[in-house]
Amino acid sequence: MIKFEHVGLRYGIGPEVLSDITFTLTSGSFHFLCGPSGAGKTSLMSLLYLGRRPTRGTIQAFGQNTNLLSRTDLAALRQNIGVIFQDFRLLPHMSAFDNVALPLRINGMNEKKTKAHVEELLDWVGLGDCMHRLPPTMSGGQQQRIAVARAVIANPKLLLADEPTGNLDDEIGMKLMGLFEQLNKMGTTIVIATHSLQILDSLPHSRLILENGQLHIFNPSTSSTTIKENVDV
Amino acid sequence: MIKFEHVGLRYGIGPEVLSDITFTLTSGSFHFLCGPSGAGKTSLMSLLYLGRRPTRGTIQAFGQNTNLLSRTDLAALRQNIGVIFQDFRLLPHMSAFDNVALPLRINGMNEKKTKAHVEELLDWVGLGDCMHRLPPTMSGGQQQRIAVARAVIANPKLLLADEPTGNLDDEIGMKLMGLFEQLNKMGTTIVIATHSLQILDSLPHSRLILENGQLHIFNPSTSSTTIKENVDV
Amino acid sequence: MSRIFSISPKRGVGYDVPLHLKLGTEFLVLLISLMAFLSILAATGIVGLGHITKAWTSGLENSITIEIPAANVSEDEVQSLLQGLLKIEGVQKAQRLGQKDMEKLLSPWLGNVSSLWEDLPIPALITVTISERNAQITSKIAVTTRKISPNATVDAHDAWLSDLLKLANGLRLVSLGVFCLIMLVTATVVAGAVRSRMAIHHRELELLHIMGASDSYITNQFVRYILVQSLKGVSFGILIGLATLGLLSLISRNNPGTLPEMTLSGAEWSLFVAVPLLLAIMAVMAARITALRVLREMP
Amino acid sequence: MSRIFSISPKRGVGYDVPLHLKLGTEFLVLLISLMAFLSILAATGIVGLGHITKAWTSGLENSITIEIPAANVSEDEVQSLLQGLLKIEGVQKAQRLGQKDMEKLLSPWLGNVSSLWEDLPIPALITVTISERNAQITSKIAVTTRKISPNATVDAHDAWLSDLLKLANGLRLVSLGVFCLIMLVTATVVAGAVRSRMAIHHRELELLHIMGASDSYITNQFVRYILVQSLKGVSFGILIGLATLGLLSLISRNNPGTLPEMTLSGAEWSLFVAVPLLLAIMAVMAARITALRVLREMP
Ligand SMILES: Nc1ncnc2c1ncn2[C@@H]1O[C@H](COP(=O)(O)OP(=O)(O)OP(=O)(O)O)[C@@H](O)[C@H]1O
Ligand SMILES: Nc1ncnc2c1ncn2[C@@H]1O[C@H](COP(=O)(O)OP(=O)(O)OP(=O)(O)O)[C@@H](O)[C@H]1O
Ligand SMILES: [Mg+2]
Ligand SMILES: [Mg+2]
Repeated sequence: MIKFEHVGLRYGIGPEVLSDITFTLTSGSFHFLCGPSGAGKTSLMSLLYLGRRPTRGTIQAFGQNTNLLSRTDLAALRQNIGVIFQDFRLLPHMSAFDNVALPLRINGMNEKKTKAHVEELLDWVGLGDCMHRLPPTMSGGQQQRIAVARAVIANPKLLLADEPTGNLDDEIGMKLMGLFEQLNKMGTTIVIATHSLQILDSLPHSRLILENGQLHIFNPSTSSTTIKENVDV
Repeated sequence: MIKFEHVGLRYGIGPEVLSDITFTLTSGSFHFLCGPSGAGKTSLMSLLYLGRRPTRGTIQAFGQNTNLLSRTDLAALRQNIGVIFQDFRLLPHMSAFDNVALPLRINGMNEKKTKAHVEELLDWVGLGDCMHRLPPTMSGGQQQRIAVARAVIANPKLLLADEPTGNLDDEIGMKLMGLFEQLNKMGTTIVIATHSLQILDSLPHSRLILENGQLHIFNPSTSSTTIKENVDV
Repeated sequence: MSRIFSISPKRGVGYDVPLHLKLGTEFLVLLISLMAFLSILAATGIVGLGHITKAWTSGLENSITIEIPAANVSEDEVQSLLQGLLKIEGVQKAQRLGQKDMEKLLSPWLGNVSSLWEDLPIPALITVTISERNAQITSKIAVTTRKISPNATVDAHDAWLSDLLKLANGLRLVSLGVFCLIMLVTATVVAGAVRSRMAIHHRELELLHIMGASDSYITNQFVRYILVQSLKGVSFGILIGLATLGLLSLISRNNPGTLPEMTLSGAEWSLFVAVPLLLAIMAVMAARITALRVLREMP
Repeated sequence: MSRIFSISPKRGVGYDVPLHLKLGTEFLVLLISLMAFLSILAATGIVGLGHITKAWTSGLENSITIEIPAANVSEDEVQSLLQGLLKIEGVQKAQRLGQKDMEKLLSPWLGNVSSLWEDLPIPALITVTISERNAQITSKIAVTTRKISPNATVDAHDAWLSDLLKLANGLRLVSLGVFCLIMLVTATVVAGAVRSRMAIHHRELELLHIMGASDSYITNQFVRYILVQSLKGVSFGILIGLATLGLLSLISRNNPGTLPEMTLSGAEWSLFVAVPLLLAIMAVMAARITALRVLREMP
């Protein structure tokens, strides 16, 4: 599904934030992305959602070399990826409804179907009665749930979440993890960046651990010791 | 230090988010503020930092009835309060240094002293070598640390933190809690909104629990059962 | 607090990027209306000037006047000259001006004194109409005239006619230059506006981009915004243009003679719509090209 | 991506609110320079008009001319009239115009033909200089004149002088009105600009407010911004004003007589600085008042 080959990333003339990263995300897999603050989790995410080009190496997405694709093809690929940003990135001048509807509108879905979809999902995340409010008038957790809804509304093949439970209490947090599990069972590939030990410990998915620009993989279901290897998953 | 008397808050014509809240924060105390998403933690915070007027009831701050104070006096009171916002609220067009220096500049401190103070603090939070970068070019955790530095730089008498560790890994998170403890020992009154059970369990401070617009108090050091009372701390 | 600064959440406006909330929109509209007004002025200038020169030169352009001084007029000479002229290829007509014509020509100078007519020494005037003005014909006419009637002078209207046409065409060229300049300035300003709006909203653009919005989806937002503002501006411009024209025609009616009369034909009235529309199209194209160019730099 | 839209982090600019990054700043500067230019025009209009009327009326305002028709001139009569006039309180001088003076007055009409002088029937002209023009003195002069020399006519210059002064003062009043209007428009536009900038940056303002920034701290940011833009605009305005004046004086030097000459004294040149400065002060005051008023609605 996604394949990184000797990928490196630096910002401007700074040092390499990610260096020589090689791994494969198989279709339908579920991964946690961990690492200390500033390790490059968000940066790796931005490479995954094709929001940035690596400074070296190649990224294969959905079977295609992204270095060789046209802009139009890249846009089409991106429509298969849902992203929950660390800082939400809701559009503050648009209601919760319009924020969530955005990916469907970009995909060109008709307005009636869009309305039904969006209302159902907002109900599910518990925001059915404030969907016409603007994000800045809502609580941190409510904003995060809008961000989640926006990421999953278009049924993405790859779902990326950057600290999706940082502002949620445990109950909603676990419910959200349940949603992710469910989406994963239905075939969505999922990568979640988190430092919540509670979440990490409760789910037996493989962990991508970033440290000093290197990616290590730890698979709790096959081995209980923290073996860090620099090989493909 | 801060005294709420029958305080209520509603947004526009909506329902009361906070209703009939009465409590006292004594000088030098340390509190956690908990409650489910959307319970009103951030709203209560905004009353505490005098960023909003309650729709009913009175708030006494630093021994003065805030309803009766002039604008200039209120501004002076606010200079004694440091706030870490849930969404950081860094000024994106200003470097990390300038963001942190802002409270000192508002207080009228001279530029030389400001520089020394700010550099010391940024070093302490581990951002000594990126203080001239703009917030949007920094990682979530780095931004949060800038927000923390900005809140504590002016030695506030009251420090309010809204989910200050949401984007930090455990190590830095615990270091931050250590800073808060230290400031508290030096006399700063502290209120921290959090859902991190790890933090709540590790520190024996009293908890303010918001639920359905009501405030309940739970004091783990005097009682291990979750007795919820609606009385003064 | 938020009440004071409240911004109502309307989907009706329908921009994913909050362009409509920005300052500078009024200025953009103002500028475009000014540009529309000026471009209308320039265009009507070009057309109107054409009319005026045509009125001045009509009948003169393809005619040559030959004058035989009063002292030398002999009826035979005039007749043989007419014969000679008509033989030249390209000459359509050669006619002596009759008494009536002469009276008409001279009356402004001499008053309507036809009684004095017979006492005056009147020169003979011959008007030659040619099919097309070119150096060959005029020189042939001059040669023939000199042969038959050596005292006659040939007035080909060459000098002043060409001067006049040069002036008029110069002015039209200037108008055209101004017109093009207006288009260019408008395009530049619109491009600048789009560029800076894109810089201000780059977070939103980036988001749309990451969500898989194609370049044309994003570009359309800016194109629509510029289109709406342009149409607004252009409408104002047309109104100001019409008002100015009305004022001018009112002045020229009340003070006849002070302003050259300029009447536009039905088709030419469409300039008042076509020119501003062209301007709006220029603006939209500039917006589109700029937006695409900026987007192309995104990964 | 971020490279394209990069905004360099300069503390040098020193606004806590990113005012300097906003669109519309150029437009504000443009508008203020236009306003500065217009206000300079209006102010020099007021002063220059004063000069022109003074030049027209100087020497006439405090003088009255008495004419004894040529047929009736007798030397005795003139002398007794002069005596009578000098007795009137408020009359400073009464003088018969000598031959030289008359020649000077008449030569434009008659040519320099002093040889013909003696043959011409010349009226006697007496110039009376009064200390102050008021109805009492003029009527006393009229009475005295009628008594001594019944055929003489008294020209107090009253009618046309007052008409001229009325016109000039009317024009000056209009200029003053325009001047005030400019100030008002500038203040309104600046207030609007400040208000919308505050709306756009309300998150930042709220933050500063919560940090304990006093109203004057925040207001000063806007005042400084408006001050800088105003000074920029006003400088342009002064330059345009000087260029216009230079052009006008060039034209009037090359075509003497077409434009009324308008020379400004040293002190009046300071208008070119004082008026735009006043404008800038108005702008800053408008910014200050608006900002304070908006801030007052914060909790
Ligand atoms: N500016 C506002 N205008 C209108 N309603 C608001 C505004 N801010 C918050 N609310 C509403 O008030 C309620 C409490 O919000 P608040 O932000 O205080 O919750 P919270 O406890 O901080 O939640 P979280 O843990 O998700 O941050 C929510 O229902 C929210 O929608
Ligand atoms: N736009 C940018 N320009 C320059 N440097 C950047 C930019 N974004 C991130 N960085 C730097 O790259 C490094 C990795 O940042 P990144 O945001 O990927 O970390 P992270 O693992 O997501 O951290 P956190 O857990 O704190 O969110 C940091 O040192 C950060 O300062
Ligand atoms: Mg991150
Ligand atoms: Mg909150």
